[in-house]
This record gives sequence, structure tokens and C-alpha cells, in this order.
Amino acid sequence: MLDVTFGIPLVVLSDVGQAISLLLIGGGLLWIFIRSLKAKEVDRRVVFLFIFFAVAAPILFPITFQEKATPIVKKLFDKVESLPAGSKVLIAFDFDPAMAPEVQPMANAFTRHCLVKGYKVIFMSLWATGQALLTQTLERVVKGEFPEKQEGVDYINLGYKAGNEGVLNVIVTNFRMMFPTDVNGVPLDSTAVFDGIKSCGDLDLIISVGGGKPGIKEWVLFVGDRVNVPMGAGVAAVVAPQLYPYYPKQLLGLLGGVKGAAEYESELVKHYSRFEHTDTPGLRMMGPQTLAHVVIMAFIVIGNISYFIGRRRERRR
Amino acid sequence: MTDFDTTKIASDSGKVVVDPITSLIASDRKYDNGKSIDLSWVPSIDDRLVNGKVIGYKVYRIEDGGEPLMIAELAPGSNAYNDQSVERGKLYSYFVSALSSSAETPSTKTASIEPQREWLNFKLINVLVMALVLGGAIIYFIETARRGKKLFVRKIAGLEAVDDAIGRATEMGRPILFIPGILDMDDVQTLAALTILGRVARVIADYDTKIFMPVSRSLVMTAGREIIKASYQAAGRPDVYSDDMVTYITDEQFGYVAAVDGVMVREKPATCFLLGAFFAESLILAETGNSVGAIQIAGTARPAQLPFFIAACDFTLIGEELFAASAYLSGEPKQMGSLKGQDVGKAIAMIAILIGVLTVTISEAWNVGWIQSITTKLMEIFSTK
Amino acid sequence: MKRQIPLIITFLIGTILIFSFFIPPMEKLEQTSTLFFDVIAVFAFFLGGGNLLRVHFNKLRRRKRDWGFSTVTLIGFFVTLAAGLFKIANPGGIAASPTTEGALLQEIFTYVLIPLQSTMYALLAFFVASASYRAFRAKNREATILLVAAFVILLGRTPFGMMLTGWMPDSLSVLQVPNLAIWVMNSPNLAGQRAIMIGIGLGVISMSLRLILGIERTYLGEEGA
Amino acid sequence: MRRTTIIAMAVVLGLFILSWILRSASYVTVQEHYLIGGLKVTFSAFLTLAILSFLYKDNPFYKFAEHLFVGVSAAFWMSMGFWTTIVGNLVPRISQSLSEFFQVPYQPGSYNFVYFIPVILGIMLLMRLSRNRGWLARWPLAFIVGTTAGLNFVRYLRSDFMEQVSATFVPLFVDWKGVGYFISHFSLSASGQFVAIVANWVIFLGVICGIIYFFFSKEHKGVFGAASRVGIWVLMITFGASFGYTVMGRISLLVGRITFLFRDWLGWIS
Repeated sequence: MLDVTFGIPLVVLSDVGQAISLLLIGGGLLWIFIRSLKAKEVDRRVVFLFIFFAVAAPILFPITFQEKATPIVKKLFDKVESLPAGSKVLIAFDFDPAMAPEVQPMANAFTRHCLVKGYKVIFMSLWATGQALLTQTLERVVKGEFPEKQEGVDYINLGYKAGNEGVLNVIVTNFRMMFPTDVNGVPLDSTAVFDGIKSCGDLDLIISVGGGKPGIKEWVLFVGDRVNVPMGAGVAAVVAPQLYPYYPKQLLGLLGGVKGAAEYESELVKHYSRFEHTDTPGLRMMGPQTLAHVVIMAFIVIGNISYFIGRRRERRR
Repeated sequence: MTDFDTTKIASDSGKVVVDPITSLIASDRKYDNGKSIDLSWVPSIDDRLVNGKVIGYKVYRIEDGGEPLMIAELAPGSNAYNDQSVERGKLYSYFVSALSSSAETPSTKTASIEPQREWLNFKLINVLVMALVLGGAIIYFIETARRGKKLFVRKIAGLEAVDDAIGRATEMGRPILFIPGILDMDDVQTLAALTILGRVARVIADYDTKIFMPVSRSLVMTAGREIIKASYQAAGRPDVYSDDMVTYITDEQFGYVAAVDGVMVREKPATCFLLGAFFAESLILAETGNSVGAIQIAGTARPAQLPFFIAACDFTLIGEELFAASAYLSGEPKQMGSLKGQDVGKAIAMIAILIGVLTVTISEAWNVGWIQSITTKLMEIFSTK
Repeated sequence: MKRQIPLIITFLIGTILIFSFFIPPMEKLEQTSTLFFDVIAVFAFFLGGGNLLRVHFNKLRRRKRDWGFSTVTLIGFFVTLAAGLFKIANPGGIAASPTTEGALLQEIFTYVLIPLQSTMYALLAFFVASASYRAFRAKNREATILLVAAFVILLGRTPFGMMLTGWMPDSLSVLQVPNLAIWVMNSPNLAGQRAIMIGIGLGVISMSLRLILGIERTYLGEEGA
Repeated sequence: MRRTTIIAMAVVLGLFILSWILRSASYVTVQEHYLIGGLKVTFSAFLTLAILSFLYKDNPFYKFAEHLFVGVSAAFWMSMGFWTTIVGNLVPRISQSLSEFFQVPYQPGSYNFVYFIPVILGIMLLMRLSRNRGWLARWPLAFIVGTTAGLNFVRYLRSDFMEQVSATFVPLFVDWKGVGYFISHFSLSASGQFVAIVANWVIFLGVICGIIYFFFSKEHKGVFGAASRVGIWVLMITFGASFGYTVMGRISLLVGRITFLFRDWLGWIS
């Protein structure tokens, strides 16, 4: 894609586009609000146009909102932030391509955070289809953004193992029995990452990213509850409510859906200037979501105003 | 057959030898079709979380005195296994060996056992009892009603509106659209919708209003045609009925919706019935129907779609009301009796919840033994896992 | 005879299946009957296809309104049917899945059905908005409760929820909108869902019983007895 | 009027042909001809816009998309049903030679003759197409209704009734350590004791009142009426909450479609 359109730098064009679209949406809502004060209803097509615009504009000119992390996200972020350098963190990619748009941004954000803090990261997956997505993250995030990090020294990819919770049941006492080598066939004993790690109990933090079974619940039941290792998680929005009961005792924190990803990303950008220009898909997807939610809420309010004014007028008559 | 030579493995020096598992018991899985055997044992004393030497277990099976066959590898800490690959009429015995990093220690063999099948699943006896209680209550009240006892049934808002809605369509000279959900005859909601169709079609035939029923399953089409035809016959005007009143569109969810939306904006029905099993299309249909100014009576038992109907339709039958509707509309004593029977179920549920919550609360806060046993009993009655 | 036999069939099948649930040796019956249904459903597809053809050929012949579009339906139908039944351009031949990558049926699926399906589905975003504007009005107490609950959840899903209430200390954190949203989902929402489910369970039980006993027989085109 | 419609349609079609040419020009792939690739994407975009145009009003483009959708999807499901069920499940059980023809593994069994039952019922169903044998279609209907009723009776009893009842046995005092502890540790923290206790009270009373709302055979008056009113309030919170919760998913669908238009078709974003 060109950096310049009609001689105008794209950054400027994007800012102008954002400004214009926000003005249009804001002005339009104001117009409808004034109409509603006169108890006039707007045509549903106008409503349609608004929602289309509220979704399309932030896709064309990415608008990001300042996300303030909710406690449930902030606690996990702070935990990752506060570990000493060289800590050992396991990140599990327990999801498939269908769930990936929602949860992979979280996995990437966790990965960035751990690598920038200089932790030793262990990647693995309980889902056969998760391994390909894990490879994507390794190529783009780990190798692409942190070329100085060495496989085996700073991070290791254990890949996928069949057996669902059975895998967890083994690694909770012994990693090497389930994973004699990493995904490339390198024995764990010869890697620096696994120096001093025998079982999950030797880790400093476990983060599971997923949304199905096996997933976070299995990690909590089979690992988190058995050995005393702090756990965090990122999950698809649909299953998030079922996992809230584990917070804050069994899960330090939880990222739910696109919004959770966006909150974590915004914390990351706030703390580390090096991520200012990295892609933040969570925040990016929150743009259309937030604008659309705002427009819908505005419509609820406006609809009620015109309803009440209309009713009062009728009463007067 | 050859036994595993335990002595040999054990005597090999330099190997880590662990203690065998003990108390291995093989027992037939109760209340099944004779297809599974349960094993349980006490893990090796070397199987510990800290400094444990056992790295896993292997389960071996001997079928009709033949060669041992390894059937499962288990993680350390395991103390049970369920073998589901057995057949009736054969004898099986088992042994389990504990694995160290370099050696394998087998246990003693179990006695031979043949999987048995049972004729009644006693684990589900509570479901059976509950089925008999509820079924009995329903049948009892149907019988009571049949003997002429008058039974009270409360108003159901959406159904009070049915006659008005049909009358309105007649006055306006516009058709009535009946959408029985998008699932097939194998869903009870579709059947409930069709029984309501039976009553609605009767009124429509009397009023001489046009009805159109696009469906997404051809079995539903077949049933819909039978029902409407019978209604017109009962109203004494079989000549007015035509098969075109009920049309199959397509099985594809959104293809069906696209076509029904088209029908709505082109035919501008005065009344839409949206009754049955609906998914994401609920709101698309309801909003389009609303935009052409139709009165809409909706009903579904799918909790996820109820909010959309409640928001966008004039009347909504919530959950159970959909099933009660046909009884209510018919006003027949037998049907009313079944509603009364349902209420017995609700009373049982409420009493059980009341007692359950009380005893759970008391035993959670103050730990009283006999109250705890009530909780356990109640859980046994209502829990089916 | 025409009316009795169907009722007997319903009664017999229904009772047998209820009992098979409790009797282990009958456990295969449930799977078998599901397979039976699947097979009948395929015949139903053919019945549906036959009816579809009849409707659209009728439209064409009688030059009814929009008859021209019926040709679109018919062409789409025959092309897809041929592509599917004869596995046209399927790289794997007769043994391969009908939707193997590269097969004509798969191409039709990707470039015709998917855009149609997902756009139809996406219309929901628009209708959610119009329903919010039109229908979420505080007309009475019930409607107001619905509206407030929806508003809290909506607000909790945007950054503004946290911006407005994030200042609250931990000792009041349940009042922070995102937490409140979670609480509403987990507590009153759960209670409502459960009450609906218990009701539905009983409704289905009694409906099934009426069908099996032949009290409810409208589906056969008869007034209830 | 008629003329303007035709002109408008021609203009739209012209634009799409233009877009096809432009799209093809920028189409890079080795697997297929660039004109075909361009056509596929342009046609998808055309169908997308045709459906969206329904939001404005009914129009010939929507009618085209709708009619195409109906024809294609009906045939699609027919062929999928044929291959997965008839060839996949039925043929291997009833005929060896057909199994060989379709290259599916034959599964002989002594009770396989029962699989002719659904075939016979299916043929009876097709009798619906005939004028005077139509009543035979009631047999398969009766069979399916019987199956549905039988299977659902126990299934719903178990999971929608009994399991839901036992899941409601919640303690009304969570982590109870006495009144003193409760008061001294009182807080409105989201993870605090008080909030958890209120949650359980709401679940308990909400379920009871909700059930009372569904009571049909007793007039909703007095205490019973009050409880039933609370019940409908709880249901309304449920509906409001599910509505609000679903919005995010619905918007995502639109994001997906608009991204397709902007990225795959127009190439405006990368």
C-alpha cells in the first residue's frame, strides 16, 4: 500500500479521516437529538447508516480509544510486570483458527510482555490446530520483533502433544516425560530454558490462552490447583463468564474477549514506548466496537427522550 | 501363557526399580450393556509428587487366557482405569505395571472376569422415578379434567391477542404470515408451533383471511399442509385451501431468512406469527416484520433469542408458555389437565430448591451432620451425573 | 385405519425410546433412530427440492410477479446440484469429500454461499441498532428494567464504563460498571435463564407425553381428540 | 420510471464490470487465471452489497441475490445430504455393490435389514407429491414425532429439569465465619463476601420467583402475584443482559463483512 495518496501523507489523511468521521457521527447524533426534543422519530434507514458509518470509519481510519484496564486485567498485567528478570513463564496456545481473531492478540501481547521483560518463555499447545497459530506468533512476534532472542536460551517451543488434560496431569510432575524434546527434537536437558525446571511447580507463572476444552478450566483443575504456581488466562468472550468464579483465587487475572485484549495492549503501550508502533489488533477491533456501542447507547437514550416528550405532549392535549 | 518375569527385571543391577502397585481389583461396570470393566488399585509407594520415582503405569489385559496386551499408558498418580473395549462372553484378567525411568514392575494378575450386562440402569433410577411422578401427575390431572372438573388457567398475554391479530388482518385485507421456526419435526418447539397453527388456522378459515406459511423443512411443510387443509375442511370450505399456502423455501438458515424477508416487504402481512425454534434470524425477521407495520406474536423456548423477540415484537410467549399455548387455545379439559400436571413439577422444583438451599446453607455455615446428609440425599435425587 | 396407524406408530416408538434410556441393552436404539431420522431427512430434502421446482416452474409458466427471478433460482439450483451430485472438478474423485478444495461445489460455497450467508447474518448489526432505537423504551416497569440491564452491560463492554467508574476504590469495586456487568451476567441473568429452563423442561415433558398418548394430534391434520 | 430503473441497473452493472477489470489487473496468483480470480472476488462483493441494499429498500439486486441464495442453498444441502447420509451412512449398511461403486467401506451386519425401514418411510414421504396417496406421508411423520417425543421426554427431564434444580442448591452464606467477621470485613468489593452472598440470594429468589411466573393453574394474586411480578422482573434483567451481551458479537459480524469489502475487494486497507 502507498504511503502517500494524492500527494498527502497517509498519516495526515488518516487523522483527517478520523476527525471527519467522528465529527460526522457526533454532529449526526446531535441532529437526531434535537429532532427527538421535538418528539420526531427518525427513519430506520438513518439508524442503519449510522451504524454502518460507526463500524466502517474506524476500519478505514483506525481509531483507537484509550482503554483503561479493568482490575481483572490490571492484576495480571502487574503480575507479569513485577516478576524478576529470568523468571520462567509458560504460555499455552489452546485455541483453533476459529477462535484466533479473538484470542491470538492476547497471546501475542503476553508474548511481547514476557520477552521485553527478559523472561524465559515456554510455549506449548494442547490443541492440534493451535500449533500452527503458535508458529505464526513465533515467526511474527518473537523472531520478527525480538531478533536478539535465541531459541533454547530465551524461549522454547514445545509444540502440541495429544492427550488433553492427560498432558497436564503429567507435566504437573514431570515435563520431560511428556516432552523429552522440544518441537525441533532438541532434548530439553540441553536447553538453557529448562535449566532447573522439572515440573510445572518450578515455573513462575502460567498463562493459558484459549476458549474451549481443554483450556483454562483444565489448567486450573489439573495444574493450578495442584501446584502453587500463579496462573493467568486469556479467553474468548463467550466462555469468560464461566471462568470468573476462579478469579481472584485460582486465576490471578483474566482477559475476556476483544475487550480484554485491548485493555492489555493499551497497558503494554503505556508502559513500553517500543510498542507504540506495533500492531494492536485488540485495540484496533475495539474501535468499531466502541463506536457502534456508543451509537447504540445514544439511540437508546434518544429514543427514550423522544418517547417521553411525545407522551408528555399527548397528556397536555 | 508367559508371565512377565519380574524377578529378572528386578535383579538387573543399575536400574531404578520401583515398588509394584497393590490391591488391584477388576470389577464389572454396573448398569451397562456389558461393555466395560473398572480397574482400581493403590499406586506404588514410590509414586510421589516430590522425588517420585514412578513415571507412569501400563495397563495390560489378558483375553481368554491369551497373551497380555498393553491397553493403556497412564500418568503417575493414577489409581483407576475403565476398559471400554471388552465384549460379553469373554473372560478377562488384568495386571498393571509401574514404570520407573528404566524398569517396569508388574503387579499380580486379577482373577478372570466376564463383563455383565444389566437390564435396568439403576444409576438413572432417580430419573425414572421422577419421570413416573411427573408423568403420573400429568396423566392424573388429564383424567380429572376429563371427568368434568373445571381447572383454572391463568391468562397468557400473547394468546389473548391471537383473535384480534387475525381480525385485524381480515379488516385490512392483508395476509397472515406464519413462521414455525427453522428446525425440523425433531424439535418439540416446532411441534408446539404446529399445534398452535392448528388453532390459528381454524380461526383464519372462519374469517376467510389469507395465510402464507414459508417453511425451511419439507417435513414441516408436509405437516403444515395437513393441518391447514384439515382446518379449512372443518370450517366447511375445503375449496379455498390450496397447497400454495405452505411453501418450502430452503433448508439453509439465512437463505430462508432472505426469502422470508423478501416475502414480508412484498406482501406486507398484517400479522406475523413467529413461533418455534429460532436462532440468530429472530431479530432480522422481527425487525423486518415491524418495518412493514405487522402485528407480531412471537414465541420460542430458546432463551438466547427471547430478548430479541421481547424487544421487537408486540407479544412474546416466553419459554414454557409456547408449550402451554396449544392447551390454552384449545380450552379442552384434557389439555388443561396437562398444564396442571406441569405445575406439580414446578411445585416439586420449588420445594426441592427451598430445602436444598436451606440445608446447604446450614451445613456450609455451621456444619451439622444430619442436615448435611439431607443435602446429600437431595443431590442424589436430583443430580444425574 | 388412515388415522389409527400413525397414532399407534407414535405411541410405540415414543414408549420404546423412553424405556431404552433406562435399559442398557437397548442403548443402540437411540443412535439407530437418529440415523433413521437423518435418512428420512434426506428424502425430505428431495421432497423440498421437488416442491421448490414446482413453485418456480409454476411462476415461470404463469408469468407471476417476479417470474424472471425464478430463472435465477432454477439455474442456481441445477448448477449447484450437478456440481454436488457429480462432484464436478473434485480433485479427489468419487471417494473424496464433496467439499474438497478446488471442487466446483466448494467454489460455489466460498464465493456464493459464504458472502450471502455472512452478509445476511451481518444485517443483525443494523437491526440490533434499530431495535435499540425503536423498542427499548421505558414504557412500563418491565421495559425499564430490561433497558437498564441492557445499558449496564453495553456500557461495561466499552472503555467508557471503566473511565466513568474506574476511580472507585476496591472496597466499592462491584459498582464499577464492568464488574457490575459481570455480576449481572452471573447472578440475576443466571437465575432467569434457569427459571426459563426449568419451565421449558416441564413444557417439553408434558408436550411429549401428550404426543405419545395421542392427546395432541394436530400435526397429523386432526383436531385434538 | 421504468426507464430510470433500467438505467440505474445498467450503471451499477457497468461499475461492477469496471471493478472486475480493476480487480483482475491487480490479482496475483499462480493457481488460476487472473480474470477468474478477479471475477470471484467481484461477484462476492456484488452479492454482499446486494444483500446490504435491502436495508434501503427491496430492489432487483436484492431479489437476484435472494433467489440465487434459495436455489443454490437448497441444492447444496441436497447434495451434502446425499453424500454424507445416504452414501456415508446408509449405503455401507444395505448394499455391497453400491458401497464398492461409491468407494465406501461396506459394513455387513445381521440386523442391517432394519435400515430399509427409513428408506421405505422416506419413499412414503415422497408420496406427498402424489395427489391421492398423500396420506401415506403421515406414517413417517408419526415416526419422527414419536422419536422426538420419546427422546426429548427423558433428555429434558434430566438436563433442563433435574440438573437445573440441583444446580440451584447454593449456600446463602458464603464463607460464613460468623456475624462479627461478616460485619468487620464488610465491603462492596467485587470479589468480597457480601457481593457473593447477595449473588446467591438473587439466584435463589430469582429462580423461585421465575418459576412462580410460569405457574399456570393458580391466579397470580396476593403474595403469589407479588412473587410472580418479581419473577418477570428477573426475566427482564435476563433478557436485557443477554441483549447487551450479544451486541458485541453482532458488530463483529459487520466488521468482518466491511473488512472483506475494503480489503479483499477494494484494496483500501491492508
